[in-house]
Amino acid sequence: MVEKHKLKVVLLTGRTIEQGVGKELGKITSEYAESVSVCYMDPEDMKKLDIKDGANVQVSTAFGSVVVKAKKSLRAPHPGVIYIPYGPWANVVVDPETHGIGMPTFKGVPATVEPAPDKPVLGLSELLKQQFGKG
Amino acid sequence: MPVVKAVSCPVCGSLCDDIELTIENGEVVKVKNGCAMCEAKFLSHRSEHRIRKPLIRKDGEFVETTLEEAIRRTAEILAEANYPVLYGWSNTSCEAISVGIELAEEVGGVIDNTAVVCHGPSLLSVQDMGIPSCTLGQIRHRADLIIYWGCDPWSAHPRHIERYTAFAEGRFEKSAWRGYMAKIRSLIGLKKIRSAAKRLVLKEPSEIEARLKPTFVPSIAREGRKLIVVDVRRTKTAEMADFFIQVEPGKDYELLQALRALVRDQELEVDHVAGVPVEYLEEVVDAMVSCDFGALFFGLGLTMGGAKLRNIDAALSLIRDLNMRTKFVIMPMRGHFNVTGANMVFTWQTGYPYAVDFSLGYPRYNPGETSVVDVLLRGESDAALVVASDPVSSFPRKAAEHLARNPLIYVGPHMDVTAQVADVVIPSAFVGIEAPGTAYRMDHVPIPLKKVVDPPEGVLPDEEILRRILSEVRKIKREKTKAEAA
Amino acid sequence: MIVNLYPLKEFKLPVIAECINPEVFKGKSIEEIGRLEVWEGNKQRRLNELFKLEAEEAESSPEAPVITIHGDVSRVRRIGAGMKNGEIVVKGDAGMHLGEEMRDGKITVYGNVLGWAGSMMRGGTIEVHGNAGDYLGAPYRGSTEGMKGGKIIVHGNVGREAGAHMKKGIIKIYGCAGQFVGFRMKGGTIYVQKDCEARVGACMVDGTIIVGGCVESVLPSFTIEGLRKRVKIEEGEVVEAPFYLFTGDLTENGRGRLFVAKGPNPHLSHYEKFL
Amino acid sequence: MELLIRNGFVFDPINGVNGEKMDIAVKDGKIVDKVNESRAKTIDATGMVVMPGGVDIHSHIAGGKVNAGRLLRPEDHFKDVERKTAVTRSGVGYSIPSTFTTGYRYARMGWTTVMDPAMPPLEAKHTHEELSDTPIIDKASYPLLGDWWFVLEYLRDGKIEECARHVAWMIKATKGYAIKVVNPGGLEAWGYGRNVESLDDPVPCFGITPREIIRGLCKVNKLLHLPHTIHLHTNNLGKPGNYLTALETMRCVEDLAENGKPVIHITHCQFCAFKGDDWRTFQSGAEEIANYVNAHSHVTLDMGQVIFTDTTTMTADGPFQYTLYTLTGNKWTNHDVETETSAGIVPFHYKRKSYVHATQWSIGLELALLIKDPWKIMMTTDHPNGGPFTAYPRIIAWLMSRKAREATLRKINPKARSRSLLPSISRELDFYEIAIVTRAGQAKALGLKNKGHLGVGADADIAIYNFNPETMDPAKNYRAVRRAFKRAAYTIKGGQVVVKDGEVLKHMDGATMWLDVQLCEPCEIELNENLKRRFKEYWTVEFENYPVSEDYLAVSHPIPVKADV
Repeated sequence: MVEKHKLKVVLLTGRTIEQGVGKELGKITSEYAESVSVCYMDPEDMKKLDIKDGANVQVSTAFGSVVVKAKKSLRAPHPGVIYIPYGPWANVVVDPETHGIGMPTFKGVPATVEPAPDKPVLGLSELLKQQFGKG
Repeated sequence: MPVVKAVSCPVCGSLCDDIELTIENGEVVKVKNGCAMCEAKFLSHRSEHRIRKPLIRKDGEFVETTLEEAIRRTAEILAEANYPVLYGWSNTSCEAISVGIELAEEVGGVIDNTAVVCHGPSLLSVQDMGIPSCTLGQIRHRADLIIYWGCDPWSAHPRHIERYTAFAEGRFEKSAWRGYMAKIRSLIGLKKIRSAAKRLVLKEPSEIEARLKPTFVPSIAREGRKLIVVDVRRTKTAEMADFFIQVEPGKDYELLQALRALVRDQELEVDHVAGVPVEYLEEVVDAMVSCDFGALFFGLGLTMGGAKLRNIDAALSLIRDLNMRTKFVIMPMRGHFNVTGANMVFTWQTGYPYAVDFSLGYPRYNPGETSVVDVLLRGESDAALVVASDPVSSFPRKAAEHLARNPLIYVGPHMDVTAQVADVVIPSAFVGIEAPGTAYRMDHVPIPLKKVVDPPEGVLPDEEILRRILSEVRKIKREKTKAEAA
Repeated sequence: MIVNLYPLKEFKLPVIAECINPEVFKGKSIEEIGRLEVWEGNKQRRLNELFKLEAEEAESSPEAPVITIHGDVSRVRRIGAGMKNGEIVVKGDAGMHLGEEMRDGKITVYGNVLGWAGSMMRGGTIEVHGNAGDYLGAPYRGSTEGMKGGKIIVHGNVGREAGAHMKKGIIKIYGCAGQFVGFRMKGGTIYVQKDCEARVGACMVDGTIIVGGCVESVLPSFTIEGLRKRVKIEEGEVVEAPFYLFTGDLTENGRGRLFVAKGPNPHLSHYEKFL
Repeated sequence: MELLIRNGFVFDPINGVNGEKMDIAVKDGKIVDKVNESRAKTIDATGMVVMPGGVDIHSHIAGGKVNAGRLLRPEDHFKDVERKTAVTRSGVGYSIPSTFTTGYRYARMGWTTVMDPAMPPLEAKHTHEELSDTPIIDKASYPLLGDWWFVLEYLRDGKIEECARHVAWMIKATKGYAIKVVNPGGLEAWGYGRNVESLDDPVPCFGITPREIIRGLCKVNKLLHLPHTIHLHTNNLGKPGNYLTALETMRCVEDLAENGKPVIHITHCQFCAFKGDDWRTFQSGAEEIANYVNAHSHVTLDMGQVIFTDTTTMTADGPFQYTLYTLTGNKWTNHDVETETSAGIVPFHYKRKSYVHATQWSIGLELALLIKDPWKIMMTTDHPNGGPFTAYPRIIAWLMSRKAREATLRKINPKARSRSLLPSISRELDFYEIAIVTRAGQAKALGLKNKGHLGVGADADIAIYNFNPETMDPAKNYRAVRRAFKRAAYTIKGGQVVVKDGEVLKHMDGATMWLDVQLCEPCEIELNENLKRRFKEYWTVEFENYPVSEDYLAVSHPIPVKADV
């Protein structure tokens, strides 16, 4: 599974209580950005990549690539599964295909994770500028 | 200090209506009975991130403008559009949604609500199967078996368990809270005994385990309400459960169909389904068919991946099957506080719960074709009005891109992500804090929302803003007809 | 008569044009055809505002006109919807609901076609040389009235739920198929020459599904019945290969037949112990 | 605004007017003696039938259950659409039309007052939101009270007056119009997936029987002086042999009648007039029911006529709907409401060739024709249970024309045809009787003083149909009857012309009527304290969030009622 410090995983996105609180406080608060620009990982997977809690990682799928902070999952064990809270960061990498029902594939997207010590986690407005050229 | 009681919380689909707010100088200063999200929401109306003045993008930058100008611009964009999208609606009142539908009809647009990216697939399957369900009080009074599947109420609906299910006090079923506390205590005790045994007796660990086990009967055999959680991760809710089934990501459909076969007393020709041993499943099925009243709640874990809508098809079929044996109900855990209301108003006015296309002058519905994400992905729309929602933070990038590329109007209280890439931004009052209205709880019970404080000066409720846009659109259309006639 | 349609522009908005139907064109002059109503977004237009129309007399004059569309009409929906005779040829991609509720006649697409092609079809033939979208031959939302007859041939891949609720007729897919092929089908035949995503035949009650390639998995609610040396798809088309025969779906007390080629599916060999 | 309708054949049974050629004058939304002929707008109704606007005593048009039905059935809507016009909103049909379309379609047929018969109290706001979005027609709704825990407990304890006070509070809180009882006791039992099977079957956990509930609520109804009787959907509905339950139900309140006035309304009676032990031996029990009703005066009925079509069944009778689902395997929605009631929805196709369905069709018409006094039986389809209300013109034709009945009889299941009583019934209703079964009788049973007639002071709700009874015989020209009732020549609502030649001219709000039940004063506070105490135990919403405020009614029309308690 590990090839040059790159791990093949299944990406899930979803709700966390921190994201829930963050979105109610306001989307331009730092609480919100910090709550959703993260990626929860199984501790064993983090060991495989040799990264620590809070390290920057690059998550890539067939649809895009984004840098977020890796966080040790409290909901482990779930080896091979990573979890990014709903938000603009997750949206870069989810699968837009709706299979004719209107619902994109937000959960269960094949992805890779690799350490990205040199790449920054973009702030919200930088991310919007990068993705949409607006904001 | 005035205290307002019985306030409904405009956050999640549980719509707790027992919140007590303390108001001081026209501001909410204290929130009682609410969860963390509730507190954050009620305190956020004073946030510095509020939008206070309408904004229009000029040469790529926002400039402040008057409400009249912002509404005029909005109306022009919508009246000129050949295929506009009107999206959002789940965080506002039914009264505002009603005006939104009239506006969509007037401009011949596609109107869609956030169900499309949460429980839209559930609605599609309900349209195939129907849904045996009930109000939450029925579960509180009667359910002796509660299943949460692909949802984590502890994080997303924090008071759901205490108000409506396992830890609620009902007429025929009592709260399982005490049993749960006893379990926690015994687990802590068990840990202590274990470490003490290790230190003092120095026996083989397996021997200690063997001695300890018999006193801790598998809790699924225990009397009273039982809680089963099915999820891909061991969530907080899963930790409270009597029985936790960790399903392989994307394999819920197989698990549900296997349960159905077992409920029908059929044998399976496999040992494991979705990573779960079939013997475990048999135990779970026993608990299901032997309960007096079971309730299955499901979340986005079932709708957003894998078999998507057909996960729900299987879940609904499972409940149909179970009703041949006992009483069983099922309910989606609706996210936004009024997404159910949006579905309701859409349905009574147009016949369909979401993804309604008015471009031919009458309601048409076919998610996949008329749903907003697909319309955006195919690049068909030429303008968008977003009300009470934040699609740029919830849609896949490619869909959000098309929104941002075309004229985009945002109506809402906060400088949301969508607002930041919009062309016209109209600030609105917080529904349920600064404006009254009606919202529907996840079980379709309508709950009134209160106005407890005034909105900032000059900021109107969504309903009023939409009315003004609608009348401006009609004015523009009249002007145009006149000009054409002349 | 042959009527040639040339799109006048690259369509950005959805176009609803169920008037593109030999039955409707029949007996009309090219001017009259040009005046037929279509919708582009929320504006009503005439067919000749969107297409250049040309008529040519065919050598042998068939009863109903032949309509040929030259170019990309992937935004144009409901082409040939409800058609009862005649022929439509699309030289390019076609939009959603192609040949919906079609009763007879023929539609050929030399490109891809989007979702709901042949939805609720009763008869006639649709042949697609490229890929087809989701819900091929499937019913409208909430309805259980699937395909009741006719034939659909797709030479490329298809999306999800091909042949859902099918009662009669045949669907042949010479590429790969997405999830839920033959979902809740009650009769008829579906053939997938190549690979199939998971949940083939879910909740099927009757009918036949034949998969020549690899299936991701067979649902636990199917039971193995035996091995077959060959399977007949339709008159004159037989696939020679050992096939596992499963029946299901048990959850619906179904007796649908699911043939899965043995060769490409070694992961199913554990079923052989039940034979 | 003044209006003069000239020279029509007027059928106004409440005032004894039977087809006389006369003028009807309207001023400020009311019928008046005369108007200034030079100022008034004139409608020439020469050669046309003039009747009061239609009244429907039982039609599921709004609320949670109806909307769940709409949501359930996109395939019911997508081929029956209404395009937006300069004056009207768009919408869809067929069996469960969207709200705007519901209002327009009723108005097009000349109906102006419709009662929604099943409102779960907890979800009353929903019903009212939809009613307010149903244009043109006036309407009201009946709260479901037969399985409400308060009612079960008070009646069990013999506290009729306490019960009456709480029912009064509930009617006001829900802005309701009458006491609706559905499968009494059965809905509470359905909470655990069970049912009750006879009038004396005890309700699990409550120690009360259906008989006690029915009698108790009849007494409550009298104590409160409500304008309508209790509105009852019987136990065992939809089961072979249930005509006996229906007869027993009617008998069980015989002694409560006073002065020959009705005390009970048995709704959609067709569904509880089944004879036989099972579906094979199933047959009509209409004759027995009709004989009983002909001999007694304390009962009114409505038909619940079946139409051969694909429709959507929906009732508060959860266990019945479950049975229907197990019979058909169709989609099934169930919605139990805590402390109060339940609901179920199953799509259903009535087929001509089915013995049972064809017999059901026959039963409805047999009831209407065998019951001699038209004031006792009202025309309904229990919309959409027997079929959509848009089928009324066809039912009118069957009632008026033996020829129309025979035309349909020829096409139905032969066994059903041979057993049907219809061939032996020669009765053909005339326009006077049709006016009774479609408006006057319904208004009278509902106690609506200003509806269902054209006397001075009545609401100016008028329907004009293009059929000349002088030159045409409806029994022979039943197709013309159908056409006339399908598209009214004029519908006048509150003095305004809203429909002309079957086209809607105006989108306007209709009123929502509700009973402002006034109790003897001191008990109100006591009542509230009592309710508050039990609220947290029984419901999952707060006491003050429960009642429907008047803001929910687009046009609120309270009707004061003075109670005896």
